[in-house]
Amino acid sequence: MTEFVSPEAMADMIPSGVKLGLAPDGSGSCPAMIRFLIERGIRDLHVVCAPIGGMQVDMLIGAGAVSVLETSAVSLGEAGGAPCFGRAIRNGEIRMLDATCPAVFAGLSAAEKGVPFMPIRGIIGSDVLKNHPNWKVTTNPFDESEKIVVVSAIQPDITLIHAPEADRFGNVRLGRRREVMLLAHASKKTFVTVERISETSLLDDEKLAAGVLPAMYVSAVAEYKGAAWPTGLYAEYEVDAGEVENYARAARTPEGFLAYITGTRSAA
Amino acid sequence: MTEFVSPEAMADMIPSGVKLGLAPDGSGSCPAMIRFLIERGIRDLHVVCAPIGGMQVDMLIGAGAVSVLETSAVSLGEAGGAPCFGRAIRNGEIRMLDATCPAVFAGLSAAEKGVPFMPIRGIIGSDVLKNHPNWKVTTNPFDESEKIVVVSAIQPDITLIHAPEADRFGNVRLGRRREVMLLAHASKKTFVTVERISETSLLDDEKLAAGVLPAMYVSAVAEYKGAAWPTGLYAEYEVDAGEVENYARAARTPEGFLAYITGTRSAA
Amino acid sequence: MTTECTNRELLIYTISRLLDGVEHVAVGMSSPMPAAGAMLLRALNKKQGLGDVQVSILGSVRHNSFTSGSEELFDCAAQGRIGAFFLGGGQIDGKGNVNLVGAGGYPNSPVRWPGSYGSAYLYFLVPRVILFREEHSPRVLVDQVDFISAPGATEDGVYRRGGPHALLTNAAMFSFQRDTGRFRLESVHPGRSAADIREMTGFSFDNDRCEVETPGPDAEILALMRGQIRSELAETYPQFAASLPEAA
Amino acid sequence: MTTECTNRELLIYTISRLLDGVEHVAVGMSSPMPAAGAMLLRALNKKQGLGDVQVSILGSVRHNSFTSGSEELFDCAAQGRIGAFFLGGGQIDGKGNVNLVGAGGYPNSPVRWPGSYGSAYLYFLVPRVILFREEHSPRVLVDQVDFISAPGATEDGVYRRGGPHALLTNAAMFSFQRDTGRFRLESVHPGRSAADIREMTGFSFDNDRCEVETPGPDAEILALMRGQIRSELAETYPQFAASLPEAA
Repeated sequence: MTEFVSPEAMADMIPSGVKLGLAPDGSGSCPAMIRFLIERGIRDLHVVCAPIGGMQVDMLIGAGAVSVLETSAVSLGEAGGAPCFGRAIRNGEIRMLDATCPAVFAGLSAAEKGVPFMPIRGIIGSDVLKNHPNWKVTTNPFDESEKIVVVSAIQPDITLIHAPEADRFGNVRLGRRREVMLLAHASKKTFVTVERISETSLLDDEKLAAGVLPAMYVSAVAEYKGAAWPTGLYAEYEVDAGEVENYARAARTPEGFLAYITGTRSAA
Repeated sequence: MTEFVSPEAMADMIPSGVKLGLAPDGSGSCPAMIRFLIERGIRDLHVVCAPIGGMQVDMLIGAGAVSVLETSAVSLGEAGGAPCFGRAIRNGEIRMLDATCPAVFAGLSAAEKGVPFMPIRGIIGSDVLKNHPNWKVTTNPFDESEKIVVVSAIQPDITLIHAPEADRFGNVRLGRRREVMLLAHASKKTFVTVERISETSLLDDEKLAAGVLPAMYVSAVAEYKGAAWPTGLYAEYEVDAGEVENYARAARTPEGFLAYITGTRSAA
Repeated sequence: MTTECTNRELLIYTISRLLDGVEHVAVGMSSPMPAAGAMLLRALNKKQGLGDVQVSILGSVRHNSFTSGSEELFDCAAQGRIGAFFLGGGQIDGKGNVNLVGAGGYPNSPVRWPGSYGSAYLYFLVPRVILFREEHSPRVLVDQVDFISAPGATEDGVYRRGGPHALLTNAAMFSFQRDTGRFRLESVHPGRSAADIREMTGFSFDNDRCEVETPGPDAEILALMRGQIRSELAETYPQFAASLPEAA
Repeated sequence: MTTECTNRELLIYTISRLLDGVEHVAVGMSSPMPAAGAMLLRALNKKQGLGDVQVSILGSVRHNSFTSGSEELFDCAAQGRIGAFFLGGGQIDGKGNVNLVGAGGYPNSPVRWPGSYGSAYLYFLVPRVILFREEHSPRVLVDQVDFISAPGATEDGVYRRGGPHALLTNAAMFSFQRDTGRFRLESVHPGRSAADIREMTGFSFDNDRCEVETPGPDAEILALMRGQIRSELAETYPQFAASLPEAA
């Protein structure tokens, strides 16, 4: 069921126009694959960040690949604001669906559980609510005096993540990054690049199993060591802060961004 | 924050009248603690099974300790029907809240997420729905033509479970039995008996962490080897099928139940 | 050509036929025959170079890849990742309603069964639900169940993509016709007649003079069942596997 | 007796005072001062034999016991297991509204910040939210935010058990009065006057002639900060810890 492919072949499997789920920088982000998508001229993506975006999202925006962005924040962390994101917002180049982290999770949970919506507390009175087309205020069916927000399900067509390890059967170890598990459960297809491939089943080890995404959710796996560089991979390697700063500096102008994206060494 | 106590002291911390969350037989059940509760004459429990009950629930019912039972099923598995449960139903001795497994999980998820209700597909047209006081049919706020069930939150006062291992800090390893994690997240307090206590933190091992219930949910831990006997403990020891059959036979009559519960060896 | 087989083997083979084309079969706890049927489908598909079949056996560690607790089965079904599931029932009626709760009144049922489990949900969300109950009698196959754990049909305006696909007993096999909400007798097991089935069934059904005999496995398939499937089963259901005929 | 301390130390000490009585403090990513304040509270409680304080630092592996992904913080807050949290803000207004999105229009904000993160939610569910922003200027502390990421007050009929508790800047400390929905100046940091604060603040507030000076730590607490807290911080924020004064 799970295909084993090269990173390049995986990039070819992600067409323009899809709703693309991405993990936060450092918790399953895969900038190396984002480069491949950009090289292939991918366009018109609806990007869903679970629940925030960083360098990989900024790169996609800078390349003009994003038409809709659904996220609770985009930031380069210590390296400051995301330059292509800020520019695209100012110039009205992307349609922004500003969210709040737990509402993104609620929308993904709705897709995970196959229901059309989820209720969530808070949010009422914010401009986030006023501007979000997929959220509504309703009443608690068990207490008509309580107003409560409902968010509609978020189901990415494809989720693209990087993880420490997969096995030959297509099971993928995510560890305690359960938000990535949620994202995969919620998505129609999940593509995973990994640092390494285990020949024995990750499910055979009871200690590991709770952090393993089963193969039935995993459409394809590609071995791609270091593909989370420079954003880092939880419990494997740290962010390369200097490189993210290089990016932040370069991307201040469209020309600088272009030079960075075509010039810098990739993870390969 | 987590207290370390003896099993007997833990039993003393569970008063009559509470809403008590229990795991299924073999996935976190703790019949040895149930014996202590019965010895102490506990009464008037509202038992929530997550999502089904077995021998430990049947024992509580047989002892007259249960006033309300919220579950999707009660069964002794291979050993057949639960005799005290069947008798109590016939005699109208317990108030039964018949549920369906995913609706119990939806109610616990609502408590976990701090919302008053959760929507769930299916169920409409069943007598389970007609007879359940805490479920309602409402409309999908995003599509008024769709009817959908909402279930109200289920928040146990105390959850009592058995697990393979805790550490000195109160973290508890549950492994892939995530329904037990959900139950603990949803409950006000969780009491855990364990096979063994680790002197090093279970959270230090990234491979284990995804299956660990953090100490902040764990009010008390008691070391109690074999406390899941005879129902078994997932990935540790199997059900003692012969003993469950002994129980099933004995519990066919109230007298037999009484003889069993006062006579048989306990796990200790 | 049909070779002689036991009634259990006929049922297992029939289950595999009812699962034809399904990619992921979920099997409940203590359900060795459905598990065997699913394993047979998997083996046959492999032999014929068809797509992989995933079999998830609840309660098994080895044949169960779920890692998110027992709620994952239900989420997975809602996501459309499960093609077929099995339901039994203390009572099953002619409209496809299933009763797993009790007979003779509610809530203080004189006859009480364990409860509805996930039926009220999975019956709506799993495309192909196979009703499997070996006992074929008017006591089980009733005109109207005493309690509806899961309804066979649903009013408009309620999301439903799944439901009853077939009813298999130790005497016959019925299909369920969603348009009319009725069962249709598709075949009668060897040694029974349509008249027997009418007498043994507490509800009326279509094609009640059916003369088709339920086909059994050919020699090659029977050899597969008595060899590979029997060994695979033994891992999860050792007693049941031991009760099946062994390859010569 | 107050000993001489740096402005940062004053802020850290003030944060610890604002957290008094809280059992579980959650601290966002890249928030070394709130983390330091929470660690100080934990150390002081321990010294005084008071209850344990749990400090969860998001983004830290060591000081973060969550095991269910980043949604667990939000669930945990909803369950009432988190007593205090910190919010910054590109703009904060006199009604306690917080803007983390952008200034000068929406959606095409000329000045765009990262986004609302969890603020629109946590502000309702965490009892004590401390607004912490070092810059104290009319640019940040505005009369009316351009975009409400999270509102300071809420209409009836909406569940809310949390909200703004205090606003701390590098010049002053305000409490938030939920009944009137306004800030009240509680103390002015050494070297500033109430008149300064009025001028530096873009919104009107109560007690605007306040003469209380923000108290600093005594010698014992300062020693604790410069020793134990500094080392604890160094694990997660090595650069920040290095910038703090060291024990003599």
